[in-house]
Amino acid sequence: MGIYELSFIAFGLIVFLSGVGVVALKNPVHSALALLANLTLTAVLYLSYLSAPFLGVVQIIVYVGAILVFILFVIMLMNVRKEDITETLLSPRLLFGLGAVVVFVAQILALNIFVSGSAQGAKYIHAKDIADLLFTKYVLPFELVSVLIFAAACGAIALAKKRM
Amino acid sequence: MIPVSWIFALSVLVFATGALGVLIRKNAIVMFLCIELMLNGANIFFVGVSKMRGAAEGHIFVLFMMAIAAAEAAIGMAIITAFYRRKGGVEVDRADLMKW
Amino acid sequence: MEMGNFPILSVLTFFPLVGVAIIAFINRENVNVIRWTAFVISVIEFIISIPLYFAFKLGTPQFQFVEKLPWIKSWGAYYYMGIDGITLFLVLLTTFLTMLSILASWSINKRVKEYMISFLFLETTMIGVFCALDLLLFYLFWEVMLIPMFLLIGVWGGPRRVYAAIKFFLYTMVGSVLMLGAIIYLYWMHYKATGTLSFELMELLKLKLDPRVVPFLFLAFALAFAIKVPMWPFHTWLPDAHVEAPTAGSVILAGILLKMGTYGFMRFCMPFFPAAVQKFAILFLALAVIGIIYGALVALVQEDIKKLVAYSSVSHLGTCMLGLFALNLQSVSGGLLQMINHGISTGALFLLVGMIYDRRHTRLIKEYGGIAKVMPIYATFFMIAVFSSCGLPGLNGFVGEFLTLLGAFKTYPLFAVLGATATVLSAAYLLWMYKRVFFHEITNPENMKLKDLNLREFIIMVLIVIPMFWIGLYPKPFLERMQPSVEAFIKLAKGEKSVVYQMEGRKVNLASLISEKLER
Amino acid sequence: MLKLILAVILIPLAGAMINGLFCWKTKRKAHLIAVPAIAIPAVISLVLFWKVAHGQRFDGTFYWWISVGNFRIPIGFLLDELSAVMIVTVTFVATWIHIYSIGYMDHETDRGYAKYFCYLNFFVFFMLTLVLANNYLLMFVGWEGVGLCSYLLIGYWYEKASAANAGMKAFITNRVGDFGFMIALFLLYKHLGSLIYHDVFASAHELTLPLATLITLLLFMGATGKSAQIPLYVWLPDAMEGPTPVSSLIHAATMVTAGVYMVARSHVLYNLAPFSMEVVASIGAATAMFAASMALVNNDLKRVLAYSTVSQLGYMFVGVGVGAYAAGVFHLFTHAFFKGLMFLCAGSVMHALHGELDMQKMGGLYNKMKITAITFIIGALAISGVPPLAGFWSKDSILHHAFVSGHKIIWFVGTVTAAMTAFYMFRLIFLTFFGEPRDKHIYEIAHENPPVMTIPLMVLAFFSATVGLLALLPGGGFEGFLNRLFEAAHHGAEHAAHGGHEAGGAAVLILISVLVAFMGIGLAYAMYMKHTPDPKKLTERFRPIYTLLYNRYYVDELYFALFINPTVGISRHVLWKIVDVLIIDGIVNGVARLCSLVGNLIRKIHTGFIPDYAWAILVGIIIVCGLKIIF
Amino acid sequence: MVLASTKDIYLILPEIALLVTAAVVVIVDAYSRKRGSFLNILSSIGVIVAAYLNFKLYGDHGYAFGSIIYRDKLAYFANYVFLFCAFITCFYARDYLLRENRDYGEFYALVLFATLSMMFVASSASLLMFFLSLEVVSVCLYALAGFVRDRDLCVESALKYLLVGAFSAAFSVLGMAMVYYAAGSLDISAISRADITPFLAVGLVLFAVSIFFKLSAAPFHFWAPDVYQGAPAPVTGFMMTAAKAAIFFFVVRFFMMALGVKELWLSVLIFVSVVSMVIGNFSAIRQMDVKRLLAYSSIAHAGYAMVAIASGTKYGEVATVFYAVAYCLMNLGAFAVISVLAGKDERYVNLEDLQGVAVEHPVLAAALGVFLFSLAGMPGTIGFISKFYAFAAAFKAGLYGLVLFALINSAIAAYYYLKVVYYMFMREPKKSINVQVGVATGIAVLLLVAVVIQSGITPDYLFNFARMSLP
Repeated sequence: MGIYELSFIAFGLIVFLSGVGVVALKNPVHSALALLANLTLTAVLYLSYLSAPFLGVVQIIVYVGAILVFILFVIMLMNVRKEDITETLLSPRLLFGLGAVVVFVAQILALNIFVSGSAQGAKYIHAKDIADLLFTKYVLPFELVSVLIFAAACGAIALAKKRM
Repeated sequence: MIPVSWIFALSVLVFATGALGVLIRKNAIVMFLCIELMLNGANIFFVGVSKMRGAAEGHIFVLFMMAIAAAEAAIGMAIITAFYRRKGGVEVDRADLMKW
Repeated sequence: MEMGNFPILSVLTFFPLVGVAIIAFINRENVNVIRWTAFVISVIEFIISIPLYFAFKLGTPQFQFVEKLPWIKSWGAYYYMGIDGITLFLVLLTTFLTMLSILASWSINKRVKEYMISFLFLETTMIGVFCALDLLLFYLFWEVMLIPMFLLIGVWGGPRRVYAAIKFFLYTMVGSVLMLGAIIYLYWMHYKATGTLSFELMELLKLKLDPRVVPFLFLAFALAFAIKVPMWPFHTWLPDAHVEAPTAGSVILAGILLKMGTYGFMRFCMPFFPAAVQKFAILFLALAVIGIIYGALVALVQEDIKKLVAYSSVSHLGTCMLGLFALNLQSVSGGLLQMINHGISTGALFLLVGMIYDRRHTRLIKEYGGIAKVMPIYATFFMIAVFSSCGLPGLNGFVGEFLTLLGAFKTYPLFAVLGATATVLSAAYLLWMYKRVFFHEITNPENMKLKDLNLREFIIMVLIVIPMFWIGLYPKPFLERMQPSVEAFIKLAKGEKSVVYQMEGRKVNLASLISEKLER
Repeated sequence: MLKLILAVILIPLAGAMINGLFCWKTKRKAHLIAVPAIAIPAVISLVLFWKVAHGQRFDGTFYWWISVGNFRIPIGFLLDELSAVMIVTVTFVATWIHIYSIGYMDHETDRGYAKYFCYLNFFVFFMLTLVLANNYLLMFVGWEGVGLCSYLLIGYWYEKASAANAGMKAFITNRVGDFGFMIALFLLYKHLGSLIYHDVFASAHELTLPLATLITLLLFMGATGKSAQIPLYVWLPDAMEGPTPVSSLIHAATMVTAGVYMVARSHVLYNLAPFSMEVVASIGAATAMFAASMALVNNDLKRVLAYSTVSQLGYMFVGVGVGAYAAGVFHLFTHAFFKGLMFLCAGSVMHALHGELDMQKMGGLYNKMKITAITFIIGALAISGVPPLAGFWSKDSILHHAFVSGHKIIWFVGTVTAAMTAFYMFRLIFLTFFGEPRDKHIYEIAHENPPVMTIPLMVLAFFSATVGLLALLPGGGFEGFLNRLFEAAHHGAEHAAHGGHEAGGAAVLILISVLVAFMGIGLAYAMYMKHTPDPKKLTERFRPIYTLLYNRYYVDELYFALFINPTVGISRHVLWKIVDVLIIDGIVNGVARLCSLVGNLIRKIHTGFIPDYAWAILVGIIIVCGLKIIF
Repeated sequence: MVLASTKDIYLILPEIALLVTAAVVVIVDAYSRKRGSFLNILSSIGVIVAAYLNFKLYGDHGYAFGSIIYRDKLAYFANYVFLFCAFITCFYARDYLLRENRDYGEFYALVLFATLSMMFVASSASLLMFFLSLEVVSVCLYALAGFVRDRDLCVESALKYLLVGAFSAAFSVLGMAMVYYAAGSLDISAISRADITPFLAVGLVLFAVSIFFKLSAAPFHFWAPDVYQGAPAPVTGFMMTAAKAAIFFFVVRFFMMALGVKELWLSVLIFVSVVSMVIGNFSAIRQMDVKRLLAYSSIAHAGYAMVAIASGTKYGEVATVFYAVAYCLMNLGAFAVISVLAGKDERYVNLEDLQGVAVEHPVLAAALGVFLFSLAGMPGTIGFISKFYAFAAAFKAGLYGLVLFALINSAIAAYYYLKVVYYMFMREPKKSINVQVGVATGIAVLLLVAVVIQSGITPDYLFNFARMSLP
């Protein structure tokens, strides 16, 4: 078990903890920040372990920069108070929820035995490889994303614009 | 070398915490954040597989997932603001008109 | 007179729809115009159906006035219409009773337009059910018929009409849903056996089914038709539906809808599964006899005239079923004739009850007493109907009942004897009701000022009494037209498949004859 | 020949139809149609009787009624000695009763008058079809038709509750009898393949003994229903509610004798089943005794006559039961006359006293209603069996045959009943016509009836006196004529010693029966005229027996308790309320309610709270993945 | 890696036409002050143009855009269905929107975008393509569900739809990742060639979550009643029919043709079908709100369709396709009528308010009656033909128990359809429902009634067209 693997485990633990932070923190702003931490850490994970430099950078720019910031704007817009999470700690809903999730995780991880192989290829995947695949095979989904964004914009205006 | 099963385990764990968040939290925005978290969990595994296979397809899928997440965030926030404007709050248990 | 290829059955089936179209354009207010158009349509319909009687070729079990057009080519379903001895009189009964009941529904004054539309639509579907020889077409008419009847009971009925209408609809629906499963099974067995897709009755009759599945199929069909007949345990919808239906509705319900159950047994249920018929004969005979005695006894103690007549229908149709399952020539033709008699006599009784209901708006026996003094003509017609219903010789009830019991005695003496008690019981409950309603002094002041029948009602009653005497005194034309088809039915129900070829009018091919001999 | 028979049958039908359909037109003149409609067939039937007397027979079909496979029923007619006798009696007595009822029904409403005659004609039509039918089914048609007319006529005054009940009771009791009759017909068809007389009688020998006994017993069950024998006689006393001419025609002369006719007609079958012959004879005797005992104490004029009819029918069945069909029919023939006469006399008494029937109130009417009284006495004498009159010949012949054929007990019962008959007939005579009038008002209003009623009385009185002498005609007299039919059937000779007067044995029997008759009359005279053994004291002493007899052995109440109330009770409380409403409807509604309950339960899952939805989806995923992992 | 050629673009002309129309509608709406009535006409014309192009292109053209979509006859047949639904919705929605004074171009744009992406859903040959176009549809429907934003019900239903939808979508993403791991690529051809390991099976099932979700099949149906009840009637009509039809077409292509149902999906399908039938039918029995009742009935109908899919044979495919078409026609019509009857702000939606409608509006009540009887599966309507053939196909494939269960369920279902008819026809109206029927809605309803009854009595035309377009 090399230093490399150990660091991966530690790193993974941190990512997981930040995920738990998103769920556990009472104040939505804190949750958002926890998510920010999680996303950046995954970006670092991509860069360091999963040899996906381009993706890490895009993750930072798009995910964190655009989506999360936008969500933070919205949170700020609606002065959202702390949610009293305490009452849910021992409530049956938590137990049921936790139980279901644990069973789900157990089920999926049970499939781990079928997972073989290791991420050994040191070859980094750069923007060039992504680009020539993106613009040959997946050009239609690429165009469809534009429709997606256009539709989302139209919908957002229809719903949220003040004076119609 | 990092076996794919570890990456799979990590992604499932992150995914599961996101799912747990949706189950537990009552605040709409936080639920939305948890959904983003679930998507992120899935992306990790995508990248892991693509590294294992050495193909760029995984990355493209992640890119598309990000686009989808962005669109969803846009429309999601619009809906939540409309909801906030109508209901004066973002807690999910305000939406109780329709049951049974 | 040779009919050539004039599609008389299709005309008969779809002519009422022309009436529906005409009425749809009449303004809702002028109620009388709607009533008269509906009546004229039904009279024309009856007149069209008369040539069926005269142009009917005697002596052959073959289907006549056959029409066959491709309907759903991809499924092999044909628009295949035809009648034989069994359905001839049922169709005539339908047109005759619809004409009378439309004439008797002058007292309906709420939403007359929808009433007449659903009535004529009901007539279309009823004739369709009787003439369809293609199982899918039969099922289509069988289910669609429920809608107008549901509306008739539900919208124009009595106080608990909705409960009765929904109960009627769901009861029949559950039964026919199982039948649909059985039809699908036969459809695919035929496809596996011959490679061609077809819903035709003749083709499916020729099928060889493996004996393990036959009882279940038989029970699926039998349940759907037993609910409709209604046989003993499935009869509870009948009193509610009859009591709550408007006069004309209950005439049609009793006169024709109940016959579809027995018709179903004769056309589909028994010919398809002869092996199961032998196996379940005792069970169905016992249910029929229970139905007879149970129906009569419960009718004895009813306070409401319509409920009494409803339970009497359960008893009469028990006799028909007894006749069918005794499976010999006399009992089956007796049963078939009893079906027509029951249609006429119970139809008459319901028309009569409707007439006093229009005057006094109550059906409880204790509300009446001594009406014979105030309404003598009405009393005489009621008496004729009562005696026709309880099987007095010289009227139509006797011929059917006697033949059925006689035939049943030949094969199952015990059941026939139990069934014969119905003669005593029917006399008891009908005469007891007649006495409490018509004799004794007039105690209730309202009964004093009851008017006797007006011209319209008089015509209705005269029209319905004529067939009573006709069948009673000279039943030969009826019996000889039924006989060949009844013989064919009995052969089929006993397992001789070769009869099917005669019914189709083709010469019997030797292959099936030989194979049949081997199989038995 | 066929045309004549058709005429005999169809003319009454035509008369009935005219009166029925145009009753508001014919009003008072209804009898102008009704009476000739019976008179003409009476004449024709006499002609037919004459032809049959000369050996002509007829058995032909008018048209085929029902023909399904080998079950072929013709509308066919059979004219032989038996049916000739019957149509003569029926039409003759009916004519005079029609004439009589012109007077009797004069105070009815116009429409009611026409309706009455229409029903009466219908009755004669059905009776003639019954008698002339050449197959059992057509006889059954007549059989039920006659029951219908008796129902209509008993319930003629339907305002009276008792009349309406009596009518219904009569019809349903008949129907119970007809049930047995029907089963017999089924048996006949099943084993012999046809219901036409000559086919049945020709192939009757093929029947095994138990089968023949069963058929004949069931036929007899039909007869008991129709001719009011022991188990099913209850309807006859109540049938007195109807107008008196009706009682005299239907419940004395014709309809009730249909049972005897049927047994006589199927004598071939009965000869094959000696056991059922015994049953018929013993029931006949028992009924005779039983009915006579009830008549002893009854105070209602018509009820006494009703019981006497039941008793006399018992005699006829005794006659037929012991094999002496001819004697039975002869008694039927004579009984029609004198019982018809007595009912008409009772009717005229009732008519005169404006409906009063209770004998206690009458008394001393002799000098007020001379003709009625005399004819009534002639009738009484005839029925008691006083020698020159009709009753003596036929009853004596029956008793003679009973004794000769070895039925000693039956003979003894018959003789005792003869005594009782004489006693209660003359008790009636003395109470109504002699002694001092007990009710002043009744006595004043009593007056003799107009000729239109008295003439039929006189005619019938004459005939009931003389008709007995027919037995003395050459060739064995009346019975000899009938025996041409019965002897031809079974050439058994053990009844050789019938008819006429053999050596000493027969004379002794005649002497005993005459002696018994006079003894009865004397006793009645002593009790009611001389009051030596004063009836009141007698009733005190035998109080329990008296009440038992007076209340008709509580038979009606017994039937109600045994049959009617339990069936009504069971069917209302058990069958309808519990089985139908609770169990079957319960199940049906229960299933419906269960569905809606389950529905309501499942509906509650959708709480409207988003985390619950998410949770449910997660559970769904777990289940589906579990499915995939396992399979 | 072949670059997209002009032939590929030629193949997706109908979609491009719709895109252009949507863009034009948005632009016109932005600039024209007077909210003219021609926006719905404009979008209808666009749909008709797309339909004409679709008609020209009808035929098997094989893979396009680097085998990411598969344009065969089934795809073009599916396009016809979506275009028809979009046409009807755009055509009659205007009356509804005018009444709610929310007549903005966005509605038509969103509907067109949704239709456009549905076409891609139906013809996608890769899981990614399917998922992406499904998300576009979802986004449009989230917005449409909340379109009348000043009504509480609408906003709530939009939020529910969003959150639960996104939640399920996340699971599909995980499923896709697992499939990508197991099969090496997301193309359906590759997946069908890969050997079935439990990992791939679970991945596919997880992916199928969003399919079952969109079909509102049983364990994943919880959003359906609330969203269909809350959303505006035309939107519910469109959502319930077109979206489901798209999924059906993809299911036919993916489950049946590519993977074969027998060993992989049978147990899942049977479970889902049984549970959705039970939940759909039983919870609708006591339902007093018409829209919610129809929502539960759509869950039940998803169950019936599953029966057809579970048969897995060629007959099953035809049955599923035909069931989708029939299902669209019935529900579009039903919701068109409800959108009128419900009055302003959809007040009269409860059965008590709707009772006695047949007195004033016999034609509308009769039309809704026809649609309800068709949903109940009464013969003489397209409902019966589709249900009959679905059950016949399943029967032939040997699923006797499932078919009997479905038959009994459809008998129970008859009750609540009957209940609505009973409330409309057999009760005296409490208060007079003064509802004016727009011309467009009238035409749409009559057209749908005619099609439902015509293809109920002579189903040959529609049925053969459906059968011909399947390989």
